[in-house]
Parts: sequence; C-alpha cells; structure tokens
Amino acid sequence: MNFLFAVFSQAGRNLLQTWRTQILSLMTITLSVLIFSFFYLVYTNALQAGEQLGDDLRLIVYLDEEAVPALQEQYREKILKFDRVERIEFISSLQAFNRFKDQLDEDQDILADIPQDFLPPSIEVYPVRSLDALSRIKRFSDYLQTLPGVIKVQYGREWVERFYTFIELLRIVVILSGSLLVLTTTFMMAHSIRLTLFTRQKELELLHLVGASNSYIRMPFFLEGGLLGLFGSLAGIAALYLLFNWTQLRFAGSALLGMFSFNFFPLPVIAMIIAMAIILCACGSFSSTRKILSR
Amino acid sequence: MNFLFAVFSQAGRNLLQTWRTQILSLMTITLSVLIFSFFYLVYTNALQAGEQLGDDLRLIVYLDEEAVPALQEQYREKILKFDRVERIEFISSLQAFNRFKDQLDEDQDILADIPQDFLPPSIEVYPVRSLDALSRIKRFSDYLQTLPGVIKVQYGREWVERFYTFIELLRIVVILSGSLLVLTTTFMMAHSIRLTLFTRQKELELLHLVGASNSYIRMPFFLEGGLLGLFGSLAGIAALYLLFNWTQLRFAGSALLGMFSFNFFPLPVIAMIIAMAIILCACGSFSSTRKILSR
Amino acid sequence: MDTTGNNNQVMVDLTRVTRTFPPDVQALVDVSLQVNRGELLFLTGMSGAGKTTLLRLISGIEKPTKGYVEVSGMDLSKISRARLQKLRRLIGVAYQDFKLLPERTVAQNIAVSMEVAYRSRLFIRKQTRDLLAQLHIVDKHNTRADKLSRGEQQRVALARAVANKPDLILADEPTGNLDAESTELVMDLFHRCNESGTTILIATHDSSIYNRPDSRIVTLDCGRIVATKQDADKDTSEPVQYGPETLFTDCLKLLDKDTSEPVQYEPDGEES
Amino acid sequence: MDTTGNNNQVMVDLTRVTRTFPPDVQALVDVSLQVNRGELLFLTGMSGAGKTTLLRLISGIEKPTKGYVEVSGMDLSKISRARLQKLRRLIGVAYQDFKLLPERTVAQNIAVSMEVAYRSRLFIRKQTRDLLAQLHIVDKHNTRADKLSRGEQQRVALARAVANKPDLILADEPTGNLDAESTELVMDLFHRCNESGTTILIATHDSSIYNRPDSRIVTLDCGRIVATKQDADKDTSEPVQYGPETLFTDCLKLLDKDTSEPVQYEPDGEES
Ligand SMILES: Nc1ncnc2c1ncn2[C@@H]1O[C@H](COP(=O)(O)OP(=O)(O)OP(=O)(O)O)[C@@H](O)[C@H]1O
Ligand SMILES: Nc1ncnc2c1ncn2[C@@H]1O[C@H](COP(=O)(O)OP(=O)(O)OP(=O)(O)O)[C@@H](O)[C@H]1O
Ligand SMILES: [Mg+2]
Ligand SMILES: [Mg+2]
Repeated sequence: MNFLFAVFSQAGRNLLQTWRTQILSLMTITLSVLIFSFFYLVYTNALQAGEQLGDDLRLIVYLDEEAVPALQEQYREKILKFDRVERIEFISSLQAFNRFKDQLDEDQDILADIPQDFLPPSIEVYPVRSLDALSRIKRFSDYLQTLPGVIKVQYGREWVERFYTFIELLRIVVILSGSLLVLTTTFMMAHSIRLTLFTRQKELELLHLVGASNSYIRMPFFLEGGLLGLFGSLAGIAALYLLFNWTQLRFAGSALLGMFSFNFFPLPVIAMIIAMAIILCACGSFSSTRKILSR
Repeated sequence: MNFLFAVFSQAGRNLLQTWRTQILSLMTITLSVLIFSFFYLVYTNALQAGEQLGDDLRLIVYLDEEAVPALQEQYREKILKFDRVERIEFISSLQAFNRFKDQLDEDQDILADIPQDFLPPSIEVYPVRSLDALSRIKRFSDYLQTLPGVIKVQYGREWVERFYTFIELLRIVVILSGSLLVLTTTFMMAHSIRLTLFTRQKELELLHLVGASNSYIRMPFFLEGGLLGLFGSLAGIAALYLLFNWTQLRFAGSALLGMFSFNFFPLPVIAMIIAMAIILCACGSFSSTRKILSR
Repeated sequence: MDTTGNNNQVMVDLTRVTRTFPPDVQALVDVSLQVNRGELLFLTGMSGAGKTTLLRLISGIEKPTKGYVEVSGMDLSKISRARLQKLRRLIGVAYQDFKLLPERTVAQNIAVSMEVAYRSRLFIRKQTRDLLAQLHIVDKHNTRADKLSRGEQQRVALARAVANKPDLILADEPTGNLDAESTELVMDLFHRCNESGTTILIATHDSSIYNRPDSRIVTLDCGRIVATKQDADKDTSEPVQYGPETLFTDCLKLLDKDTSEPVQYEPDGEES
Repeated sequence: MDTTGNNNQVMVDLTRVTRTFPPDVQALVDVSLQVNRGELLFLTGMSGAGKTTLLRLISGIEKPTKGYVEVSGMDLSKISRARLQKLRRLIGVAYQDFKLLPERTVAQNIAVSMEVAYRSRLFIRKQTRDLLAQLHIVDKHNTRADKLSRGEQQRVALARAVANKPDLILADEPTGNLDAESTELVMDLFHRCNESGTTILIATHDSSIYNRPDSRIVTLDCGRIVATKQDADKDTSEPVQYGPETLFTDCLKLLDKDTSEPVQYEPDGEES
C-alpha cells in the first residue's frame, strides 16, 4: 500500500514539477507518432491505390486466326499458369470490329465498306491488380509472344512504365523519408531523455543516497513514460486524423480522390500503435535511469 | 586583441568541454540539413520529371473535312491563343492512314481494300510540358470541342488523369512530410538549445555575476553556432550526396532512371544551403543566451 | 526500529582503511576506528584532512582502496545492493554541501528520507513539523529550498538526516553556516537523538561544539588519525593514540609538495 | 585601476533600503549603511537576518524594494547594463555557496574573474599561482573543482573574488568550512588586500575573526541593523545606533509567527 502510494505520488509530483520538460517530451512523442503513422498511412494507401490502378491493365494478345474452343482451352491453361493473372477473355474478329464501331461513335459510317473481320482476333489478359504485377508485365508480355499463333502482344507499355516509375518513385520517397524520420525521432527521443535526466539528476542522486530501493526510483519513471506514451500517441493519432480529413476535404472535388478511396487506419491498428507507444515510452524512460542506478 | 583572444579561447574551451552535447547538436544539424535538402532535391527533381513526362501529351482534334491552308491559319490562331500550347500539327486523312499502316506493321495487308481516306483529318495539339498543364487539359479539350468543324477531341484522358493524380499525390506526400519535418527539426533544435543551456547555465550565470560584458558572453555562442552550422551542413550535404549516388547505382538498370535524368544540386545551391545553416545556427545559438542575459 | 545484521556493540568498524584518489591524493591512510552504538563522536582536522571521505566510506558512497568498512556488523564491500539500500535508510547523513533539491519545498525535502522508507503520511507530517519547530524554521515550511538563506538550508539538511529516526547519524560540518544560537539548537537536537540511543558522528571545525568534557574527539591530519581525546565517563576498550605528530601541524603532504617536487603548471593547458 | 564614477570617500552607501520577498518575508527593513573606501567591515547576525541579501544588493544581483543603493557613487537602479557590468568587475564576491564551476579546474575557476576583465595571460597565471600558494592549495592547481574538499572549494572561491584586484570585496561567510589555521590564512589575505586600499565587507558568524579591537561590526537582526560596534582608531562621521532592541534576540518575526498566527500546513498539498 505504502509503496504504491509512494510511487504514484512521486510520479504525480514529478509530472507537476517538471511540466515544462514533460510538455516538450509529450510533443516529441506526439510528433513521432504522427510522423510514423503518417508514413504508414501513406504507404498502405499507396499499396491500395496501386491495386486499384491496375483496372485497365490488360494485355492484348493478337492471334493470327480465330481460336477454336479446344485451342482456347490450351491458351487458357498456358496463360493461367501464371498465378498473377486474374482472368482472360477471348475476343473474336467480329467482337473487335463491333468495339471499334462503338468507339468511333457517330463516325460509324466510315466503317461501312470495310470487311467485318479486318481486325485480328485476340485474347485479353487481365493481370492481378497490384503494384507488384506492374513490374512483371514486360516479362509476361515477352512470354505471351512466344505462344504459337500469337502475332503481337500489345499493352500500354509507355503508360505502364511511367506509372510504374512513379509508383516506384513514390515508394522511394516514402521509404527514404521514413528512414530519415526513424533517425530523427530516435534522435529526438535521445534529446528528450537527456533533458529529463539533466533536470532530474540531482533528485535521482539524492534518492540513491538516502537508500531508495531500485523500484522506488524506477517505477515513477515507468509510470510517467507510460502516461506520456498514452497521451502522446493519442494526440498524434488525433492530429493525423485531422490532417487526413483536411486532405480529403481539400481535394474533395478533384478527380484524384474520386479515383481512389483512401482509408484511415482501422481501430485495431490504432490500438496497436498506441500500445506500442506506451510500451516504448515506458521502457525507454525506465531504462534511462539505469546509468544513474548502476553507480 | 585581448577581447578576441578571450572570445576564441572561450569558444574553443567550450567545444572541448561539452563535446558530448556538441556532438549531439552537430548530429541534429546534420540530420536537419539532410532532411531539408533531401526534400528540396526530391521536389526539384519531381518538377523536372513532370516536365519530361508531358512528351506524349497531345490532344487529337478530329475535323469533319480536310482543312485548307486559310482555314489552317485560322485554327492555328485560335488554338495558339492559349499560351500553354507548345505547337500544333495538321494531319491529313492520308497522313493518318499511313500512320495506321505503320502501326499495323506486318499486318498491313488487311488495309488493302480500305479507301485511303477512311480516317478523318485531324489537328494534333501539343500542350506545354509541365505539371501545371496537366490539370488544365480537360478544360482545354472542352474549348477545342467548341471550334467549328471539330468532330471530337481525343486524348489519353484516363492516363492523363491518373498521371496527374499520382504527381499530385507525390506532391502532397512531399509537402506534408516536409512540413512535418520542419516541425520536427524545429523541435530538435529547441531540444538542442535547451540541452546546451542546461549544461551551460551555471557558467553563464557566473559570467553574468562577475560582470562579463554581453559580447564576451555571447560571441563564443555565436562562433560555436557558426562552426556547428558549417560542419553540420557539410556533413548533411555529403550524406545526401552519398544517398543520391547510392540510389542512382541501385536503380541504374531500371527503366525508371533511364526515363528521367535526376540531378544533384548545382554548386551555388549547395553554397547557399551551407550559408543558411551557418547563419541560422549562429543566430539561434546567439539568441538562445538572451533569456539568461536579460536578468 | 530493527537493526539489520548481528546485534553487537560496535556500530562502525574501520580496519586499516586507505583511500586514494587519482592522480596521487591520499585522502585516508591506514585508518582504524571503532564507534560503539550510542556513542557521540567528533571528527576534527584541517581542511582536506579526510573527514568527509571517512564519512562517505561509512555511508557506502565511496569504496575503500584498501581495508574494510563494517557498519552494524556488515562488511559494506560484500553486501548486496538491496541490503546496502536498506542499510542507508538506517543512516541519516547531513552532507557538507546539503544536497537539497532546490525546486522542492522545505517540507518535501525533509520528507524524502522518510518516503523512501515508506513511512506513513501522518508520521512524515508530524516529524517535519516537529523538526522545523525545533530548528526554528517553522515559517519556511512551504518555501522552496533555493529561496532559503544558507543557514536555513543547513538546518533543513540536518532535519532531513534526523527525520527518519536513523540508527546512525553522520553530520558533516553541521554548523558551518550557523550562528551561536542556531548551533545550540542543532546540538540540542543531536544530544536528544544521542540520548535515545542513536550513534552520531560529527565532522567539524567548530571548537565550541566539541570542546565539551564528555565528548570523544578523533583528529585527522593528512588522512591519518593523529590524536584521540577519550571520552571521560564512558569506557571503550582501546584508547588509541597514534604517532609522534603534533596536533594540527601544517599538512606534511602539502609541505613535501611545496619543497621537494615543484608543482607543475602546464603553462599552455591551463586556459585554452 | 580606475574607479568609475565620482571619487568621493564613500564606497557603499545604502539609504533606507528595504527588501521583501514574496509572500511576506522581510529580508531587510529600512537599512542605512555607509562604508568608506578602504574600510574593513564585519556584518554579523543570526542565520536569516539578511546578511546575504545585503551583499547581493550591493553587487546589484538583487534590487531593493525601497530605498537606494549607491556603490562607488553610482546609484545601481539608474546605471546602464554595460556600466553595471563594468562595476561588477571591480567588485570581487565570494559567495556563501561558492558558485564554482564543478567541471573546470581550480585554475580555470580562478581565472574567470580575470578573463572577463581581459587581463593578460601572464597576469592571470601569476595571480592564480600566488593566491593558491597563499591559501595553501598549490597542489590542487589542476584539480577539478568538484573533486575538492569543501574547505578547499571555499578557498578557491575566495581566491577568485580577490584575483582581479577589485576595489571592493564582498565575502559571505568566508570561513564557514575552514579550520582555525586556514581561517588565519584567509584573514591574512584580507588584511593584506585591505592595507593596499581595498574596501572589504565580510558577513560572518565566526566570532574569532571579528572580535578584534580594530574592526567595525554591524549587526543585523531580522533585517534591521540593531548594533554597530565602531572601529576605534578610524573616524567615521555618523556612529549609528538603532532602536531599543537587544543584541541577538530570538527573531521577533519568528516568535510572532509562532504565537499569533499559527503556521499553515496545507494538509493535503504538502506531499502530493
Ligand atoms: N573525488 C575526489 N577526487 C580527487 N580528490 C579528492 C576527491 N575527494 C576528495 N579528494 C581529496 O581528498 C582530500 C580529503 O578530502 P575530504 O573531502 O575528505 O576533506 P575534509 O576533511 O572533508 O576537508 P574539509 O574540512 O575541507 O571539508 C582533499 O585533499 C581532497 O582534495
Ligand atoms: N529569493 C528569496 N525568496 C524568498 N525569501 C528569501 C529569498 N532570499 C532570502 N530570503 C529570505 O530572507 C531572509 C534573509 O536571507 P539571507 O540569505 O539574507 O540571510 P543570511 O543573513 O544570509 O542568513 P545565513 O547566515 O543563514 O546565510 C531569510 O529568511 C530567507 O529565507
Ligand atoms: Mg569535508
Ligand atoms: Mg547568508
């Protein structure tokens, strides 16, 4: 009883007495959590967006003649061997012609004199929609080219490449800045802990001198660290949520957000982030006293 | 003489005596410079890349009949009114037919029976290549649609939109993380200064008590700040340069870097970054003593 | 209050203790000293003689270079950290530089020594109040320690040392910043503690407090015990009387230094 | 060394100075005091009487709540910051809590007061060496200040106060941690300085240093000057003798507090 009371009153008193440093620490933690969750959010949403963008990413395999059902089965088998393929579709010359006609819209009359089979039959291959798939399309297309009866494989190569490039760029930026930020937040934490120790050194030394037990000295640190972690991460997540909503409002009208649906973290992820912050802060704060106690 | 000597020996002694804190400060500055120049580099290169990507961004304006030179002049005038247009090109039915034939490659024979003017004549409009232009394309296309004799305006709408989206996304990520980082580095600096003050408070108070002049107290801070800024920013730029080269080596093979040419900062920019760091650090360090001196 | 360890008569037992500091400072040389339970002992000697070092060895803050330090029957170099911490709670130390927490109030500073021993709030409040009254600083109860005059700080440091009713009190120059009257108050407090059985060691220069007939005085000079004035009415087994040195000679070590080996100034290192 | 300001005979002139601290501490009440150039004045009084506060007012660290403080003919409340800084370089203060830089060596600590006055390295080295020799701590020249015994630290603080050959020396309890012999060294140093024309104010409890026939003693009690023992052979214009109070009464303020208004303990606030 007395022990618990002593520890809690110590922790409370410390929070009160060093509140300026504590607020600095709290803001450090808030900022760190904000930064981490921001990049995590960007990363997960980029992955998701990558999946959505694959929509029109079909490869068109032109065949030299109409494929009979038996042959179709053979093609299907060979192509579906690749687990990255979502589905395939056979397009006959006639279907292709009709599509072309639909595309020309009002100018359909220019097709009047043209034989309906002037367009070659084809297979449309829809790869699985994911960022990952983009990078393999070229190899896949090369493979399809080797199949018998294939005249030519067509896909929006240029666009796909650019797209891939951009996603890759985005990824590099996210990863590089993410690791810079790991460095930075580690650093801020080190600064914070040094500050805390500077402001408390005298007190810790005195406690040591009057024979305080290790747990009496360390438990308040553990508690305070945990509290800071809790409030810091709550504030960080809240700030991110505000930022997220602001972004969505800001770009509500643009095509950008109409295309992709961006999502905030689900609750379990939020809970995990907060738990991690609490544990990290409590342990960091706890272990920061080691140097002084070892004397 | 004595004054300068005193100031320099003060600064030197302080750097020696508080080297642990100084190294922490140096790393803080290095990191801050690295982060800022990293985002600046990403931003400038993204702008550059955006300019390069516009390459194939033409709008095709289908006309209902071949435009005679006089009419061509008229169209040219109306379209070039937009200062965002780089050039326009008139394509006759015959030219369009020939292009289609080239595209079909080996399958040219399927065009044998088709009249050479089955494709409509068109104007190809090349907008200025810039990120900015992308966002206006839709409006521009709407305007072109209203011109007399225009059947239809075509452009890779979907792809352009996606592209635009991605560039916009990249920009948001860069800007948001940039501002987060401004916060973070501001914070780290605050931490650093607080630490420095904590370690030096006693000394400053004593100097104050024994009647040191303001400049005697402040000049060493100014000098030390400047030195830290110099070495910190040099280290930061060096780190960024290494990172830049590593990235280029890492992605040397990929299409990504074949497409865009990424450039490091030119020398004047580097010099400016370093100068800024020196000035900021010297002044920050200088002004940090204000609180103590005001007593 | 129970005393850990075996319950013999000797509270502090130093056996041929030597303590040297780098580079070649001999703070204590071959010191042997026994302090019985319930004794009141004065430690005197010139500045730099080693008094503080001796007290620090007894409270386990400093380790001897050679020799053994036993407190309450336990060899300090052999006991576990947890036991040492327990032991320290039974020793009240008034440091020469007070070691008060400047941003805490007087009451909080005094409470520290009791809180670490998990005393009840009631006990803490009562002790604080009583001690402040005895030392005539009741009105400073809620004042921050750094707002006190130096003499008031000294009394707060003493109050903290005494507050937890320790078995052993080590007071280092407890009256250096006090006037004659406050000194009287402090000595009264010590005598009361001593009468209730507490062992007390006082390191001091103030001859007005140790020049009483009933006190045992140990004099250090350059780290050696050079004289012991035996307590008249209590009997202790071994009346120690070392060497031929006179009392308060100018420190031999210092004289040695001055003549035989000239002090090195490091002409360039001192101010750059 | 030139003295800024007009060159009259009075070095320190306090006119009806009052200093109160929040909430209701009256550290100094209506104190008037003149100290002539070249005088050696002792300031005594109980702990908490206001001696340190008086010295802090003279060195301009503290501002008076009421009244005027003039040093070397300049009103401290009116001069510019730059002038105050210059003035401080002409005042050597030995603080009661020393204010040494713990991580600097003894030599560096002493050098501080001379460096801020842009003294040459030669002068600094010579002064440091001389003073350390006079105070018998030559062998501690390159020792860090926090590795010194308390008495050694006190002497270093004194050396720093004296080093820059100031016009006015303020020494606050300069012998609190010193034995009789070291006290003698310190007083010798002060007397030498005094003979060469330096004005010296010493706040002390140590009757052995102020009970000399040729010293002027001012006694404070609860912030008021209650007695002045006039220097026998020097003549000063106004032999001050205040009020009907007896010497060293127990502080009236304290008694008042104890009886009329019971001290408030804030039962809940004190430990949470
Ligand atoms: N940590 C240390 N490192 C180096 N030397 C030390 C250290 N602690 C003490 N000394 C030296 O040991 C000697 C004895 O120091 P101690 O503090 O025991 O003296 P003291 O008797 O308490 O003196 P005082 O009366 O001045 O307090 C001194 O010369 C001191 O400089
Ligand atoms: N900054 C402050 N805030 C509040 N009270 C103060 C402050 N400084 C001093 N006091 C109070 O003013 C009174 C006089 O203090 P001062 O330090 O002048 O005493 P002193 O004569 O030097 O005593 P000592 O001999 O103990 O050093 C004391 O009661 C002290 O508590
Ligand atoms: Mg000592
Ligand atoms: Mg005082």
